[in-house]
Amino acid sequence: MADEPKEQQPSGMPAGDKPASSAAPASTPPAKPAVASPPGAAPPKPAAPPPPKPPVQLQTPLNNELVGRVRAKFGGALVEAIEDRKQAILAVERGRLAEIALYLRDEEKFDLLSDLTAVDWPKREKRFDVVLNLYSFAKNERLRVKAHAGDGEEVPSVAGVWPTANWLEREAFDMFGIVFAGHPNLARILLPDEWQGYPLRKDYDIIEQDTGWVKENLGIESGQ
Amino acid sequence: MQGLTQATLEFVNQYWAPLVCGLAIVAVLPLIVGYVVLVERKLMADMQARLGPMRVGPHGLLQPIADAVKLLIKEDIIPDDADKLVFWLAPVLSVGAALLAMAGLAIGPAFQIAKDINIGILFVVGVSALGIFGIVLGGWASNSHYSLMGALRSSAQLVSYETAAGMALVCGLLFAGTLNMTSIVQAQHEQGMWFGLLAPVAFFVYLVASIAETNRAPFDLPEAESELVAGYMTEFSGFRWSLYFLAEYTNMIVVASVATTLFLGGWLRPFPRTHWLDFIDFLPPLLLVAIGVYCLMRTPKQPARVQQLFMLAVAGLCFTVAVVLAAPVLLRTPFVNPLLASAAKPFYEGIHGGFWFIFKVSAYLYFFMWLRFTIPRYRFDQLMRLGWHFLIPLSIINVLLIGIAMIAGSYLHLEGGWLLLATIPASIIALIVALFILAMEQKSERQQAGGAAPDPYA
Amino acid sequence: MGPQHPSTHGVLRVKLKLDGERVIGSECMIGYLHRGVEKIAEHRSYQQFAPYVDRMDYVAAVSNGLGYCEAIEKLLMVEAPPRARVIRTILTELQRIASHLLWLGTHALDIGALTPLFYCFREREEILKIFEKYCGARLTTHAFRIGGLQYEAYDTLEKDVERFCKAFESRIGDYEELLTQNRIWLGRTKGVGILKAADAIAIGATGPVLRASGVKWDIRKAMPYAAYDQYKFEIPVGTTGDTYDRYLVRMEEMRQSRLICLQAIENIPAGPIMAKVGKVLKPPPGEVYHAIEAPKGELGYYVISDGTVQPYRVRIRPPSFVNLQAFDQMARGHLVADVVAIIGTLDIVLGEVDR
Amino acid sequence: MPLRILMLDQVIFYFFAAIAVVSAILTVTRRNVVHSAIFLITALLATAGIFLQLRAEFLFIVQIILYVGGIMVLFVFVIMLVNLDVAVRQLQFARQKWVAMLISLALAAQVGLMLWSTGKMPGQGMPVLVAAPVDKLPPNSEAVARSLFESYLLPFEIASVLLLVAMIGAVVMAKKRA
Repeated sequence: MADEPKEQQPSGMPAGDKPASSAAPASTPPAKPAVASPPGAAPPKPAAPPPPKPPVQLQTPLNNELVGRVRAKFGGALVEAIEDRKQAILAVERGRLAEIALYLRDEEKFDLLSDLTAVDWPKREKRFDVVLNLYSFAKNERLRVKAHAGDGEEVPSVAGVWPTANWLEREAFDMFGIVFAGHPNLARILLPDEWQGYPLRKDYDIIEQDTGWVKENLGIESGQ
Repeated sequence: MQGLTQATLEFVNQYWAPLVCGLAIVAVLPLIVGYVVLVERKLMADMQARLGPMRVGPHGLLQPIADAVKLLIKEDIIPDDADKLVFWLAPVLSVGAALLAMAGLAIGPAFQIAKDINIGILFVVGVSALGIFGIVLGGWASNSHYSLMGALRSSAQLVSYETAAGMALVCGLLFAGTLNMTSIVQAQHEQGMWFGLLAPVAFFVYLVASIAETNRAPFDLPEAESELVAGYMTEFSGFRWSLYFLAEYTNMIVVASVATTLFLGGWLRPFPRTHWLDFIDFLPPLLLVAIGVYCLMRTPKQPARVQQLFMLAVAGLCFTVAVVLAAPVLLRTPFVNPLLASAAKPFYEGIHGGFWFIFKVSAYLYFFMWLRFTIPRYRFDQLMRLGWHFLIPLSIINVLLIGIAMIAGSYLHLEGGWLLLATIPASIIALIVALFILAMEQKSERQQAGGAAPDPYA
Repeated sequence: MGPQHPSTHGVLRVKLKLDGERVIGSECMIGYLHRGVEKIAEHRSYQQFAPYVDRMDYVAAVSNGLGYCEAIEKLLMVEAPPRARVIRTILTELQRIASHLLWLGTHALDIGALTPLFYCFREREEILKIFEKYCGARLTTHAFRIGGLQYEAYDTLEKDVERFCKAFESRIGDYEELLTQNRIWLGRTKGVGILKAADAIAIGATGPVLRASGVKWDIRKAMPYAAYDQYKFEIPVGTTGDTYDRYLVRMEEMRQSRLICLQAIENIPAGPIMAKVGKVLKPPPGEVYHAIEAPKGELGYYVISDGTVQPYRVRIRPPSFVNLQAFDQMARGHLVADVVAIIGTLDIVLGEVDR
Repeated sequence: MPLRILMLDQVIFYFFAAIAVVSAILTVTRRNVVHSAIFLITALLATAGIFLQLRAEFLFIVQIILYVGGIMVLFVFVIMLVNLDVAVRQLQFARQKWVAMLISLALAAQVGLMLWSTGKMPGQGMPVLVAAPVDKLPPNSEAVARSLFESYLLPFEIASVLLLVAMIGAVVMAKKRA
């Protein structure tokens, strides 16, 4: 690959976290995921050569009956509901994730957890997003549930609700170091158990390696 | 002086002739086995839409020699804390047993090493049972847990299928009345009917049991089991491994020839006594002539010069054998004076008998190979269950039924072909019983379908 | 069973707890083939990352590529032109047949049938020839581009695909003849590795593994992408969810894919093969999750863009990784010989499991 | 019977007898269990050879099938399955040395008596068996069969019933244990 890994801060991303959020639920957590940046604030970057796209409304607040039911049931726990590119996203409070997950599976029939992963936003105070992609066979619908967790904060494990989360959470722990409370055997799944550091974190440089482990196990100076 | 020559003459035919024949067998057999392996690889390739070994010699005809040389040269690794004595002894034991069993076979009326020993078939079966030691000790000597497990499994399989094979043989011997190989074929000649037709169920049971006994086709579990890798043969390499390989194929030939002698009428022509079918005698020479012509046609296509020569040599060989086969038949035709004809009689039987015997054995081996390429492998416990729950009871019941049929036959003094009247109902009853056992097996399988298969060692 | 085991389709180490012959517990040790694809994604531009995607499930590279390109197109709110979508469907279905053929060959080999492997490879060879003529590569094809296709369909594409589909019908007959009614094959696969529907959904199994347990769900029907909504095809469903049902489901799927290809090559619409997408892609900030029906199951791409040239985060949902989780409950109570059959029937590819 | 043929028979007989005796001794003295099993097999094969040499092929093949093919296979199975390292280490024979000495003395005395008494009988001492000519003897499998099923049918049946009972007993015990 010719290009060298560019480390510079992506220009277009609005720096820092914007407190304002369009929908004003009762208790807005101080930080707002930069991803759901308020539509007005950052003018959508028109891709250079294509015809000037109208600043299309990407993140629109979502208010269908599902969101209504969830808000009625959990109130404060539902931090925010937006729709990005016609896909529903619910941001929920970390503490009550397991409870909401159970509710979504039983009442709302989201019986398949397609994917559970994490995203690292070092700039934000609550650094990690734990993202669950759900699918319901009955309604043939997808839903994405997000929970914000700071570094070192525990996220309740949903392995009880969907057994498939067992390995997915282990991988999130392996890559990001997010501890899932209540997970049957939270251990590294892809990397060797004694590996130091969590590779997918933004501050874990692509060149960097756990040189200690490499030296000791593989007996070579360094991976490069 | 006269006493001395007479003594040596007697001494010769009593001890030396078998020794020389024995040596011939031991020398020729690896070559035969080599070419059987080549035929197998070619067949397998042909069935799998590919060509098989083509590189060594025209159409890979020299491949076996190349294999043999490779095996001889290959480094002979002995696992460090293996038991030297037993490690050396095991392959020798299994090859010895297999070759010893070869001695008892009657290839043609004339050619038999151990001149009609009175206990013919029993000798062959008994001696080939010694092969088990080769396997068990081999597994133990290589001192690795996996090969020991493989050895135990394959010997358990051998022991359990031997009983089934034994009972099937008993059923065949009921018709023959004697154990001596040559007289069995004589009996089939007199009755004009192959015993395989008289007792089809016994033939089927023996067929299945013989496949299991030589660890082949659907029963080649020991070396196929993925975690046992090559079963008891894992640690052996180079020449030692080829000894086991030689033993396996010799066993195959032994088993095939026992089956041909007992069930397919040894060296008899398909319809020995019906004279209007005599033109069958011309079949062998014609077949060989056809092969010779085919080789001739192929020679120009061979790329290398030496391959063309080789093909010519093969064609020449086929033609000479064809002439040799045709000679006695021509001599026996009416317009040759009887004196010459009578001289050719034993000569004719020897050659033709030999041809038919080899033809039937190779047909039997072809069936072995054919099975190996098409059907998948049994799991070990299914294999044992098939052996104990299905084959052994079936063969015992079959012996019972054939016995009754024999008595009924002699009571109604049915002879030869007519005996079929008695044996066919017996075989049908046996088949009904077989289906019944299978149904019961299915039922019991369904009951514990939930639970896992029963542990074979339980 | 160590990582170099002959029948674990790549570097998978399974620690089996045995009681005599019976498996009472198992633990899969994976990660031997971990290349950190997701980390690399964050340091490559969108187009540069496309070839990496083929290296994940190297048996079905074309469908990986399709999933990734469509996810980015969704991110860009751009739609590939109809001609590109139809050609993409044809190539993806061919890749599904090729992937199932490889599965059938190795699965039958593990259980002992030697011949099907060579028949399957003969067919697979023809498909790979078509790929080679189209985009120069046989295995890791990188056949698609974000926004459409790089190469115009070569002129004899329709004829080649038609010839293949015509011949393929009798070929599937050959495999069925060899295996479906074969008593030993039944003995080795019936009732082995049973996964009931509820367990399958709970463990997140998707694709043929889920359908064999009786759940009639296929993303091509539920959320049609590329040009699947234009074609009629059935979704085969099993009943008991054992190895034999998975075998039947995959065989039927091969037939359905063949029908799709036949319908597709009848009318490949004319028109451009590339949407209006610039050289430098800077998708507006936001995120998208797009899943397609890969031969192994639901292959999902969760892409977050922060408006720059490089994706902020690309998360790939590998079907084999999730299906492998079901191995432990399927292997329990079976013999060691069945473990080989169960690994085969899950049809896992380690490149995808480890990423 | 010219001397040379007779002499060859003798040579073969002594050859087999020597193997039998040597391997019998080795069976007892070997430290390694499997080695002693192998030597036991060679001893049995040697005796089978002697049967054959006496033109008793049926006994020869029965010896091979029964003893070597059947019983010895079970011996080797047991040796393989049961892990014997523990058994080898314990030395149990220390105490019975004297009892063994006594019994072997009695045995030697008996053999000596037999040898000595033959000296008294007419004919020159050790009765030398003449190798029977090959064709005169009736094929002995018929002879064995006739005697087994005609003159001694009853004991044969009793023996088979006994075997049956033993087999069923073994199966029942195995079933209970599994």
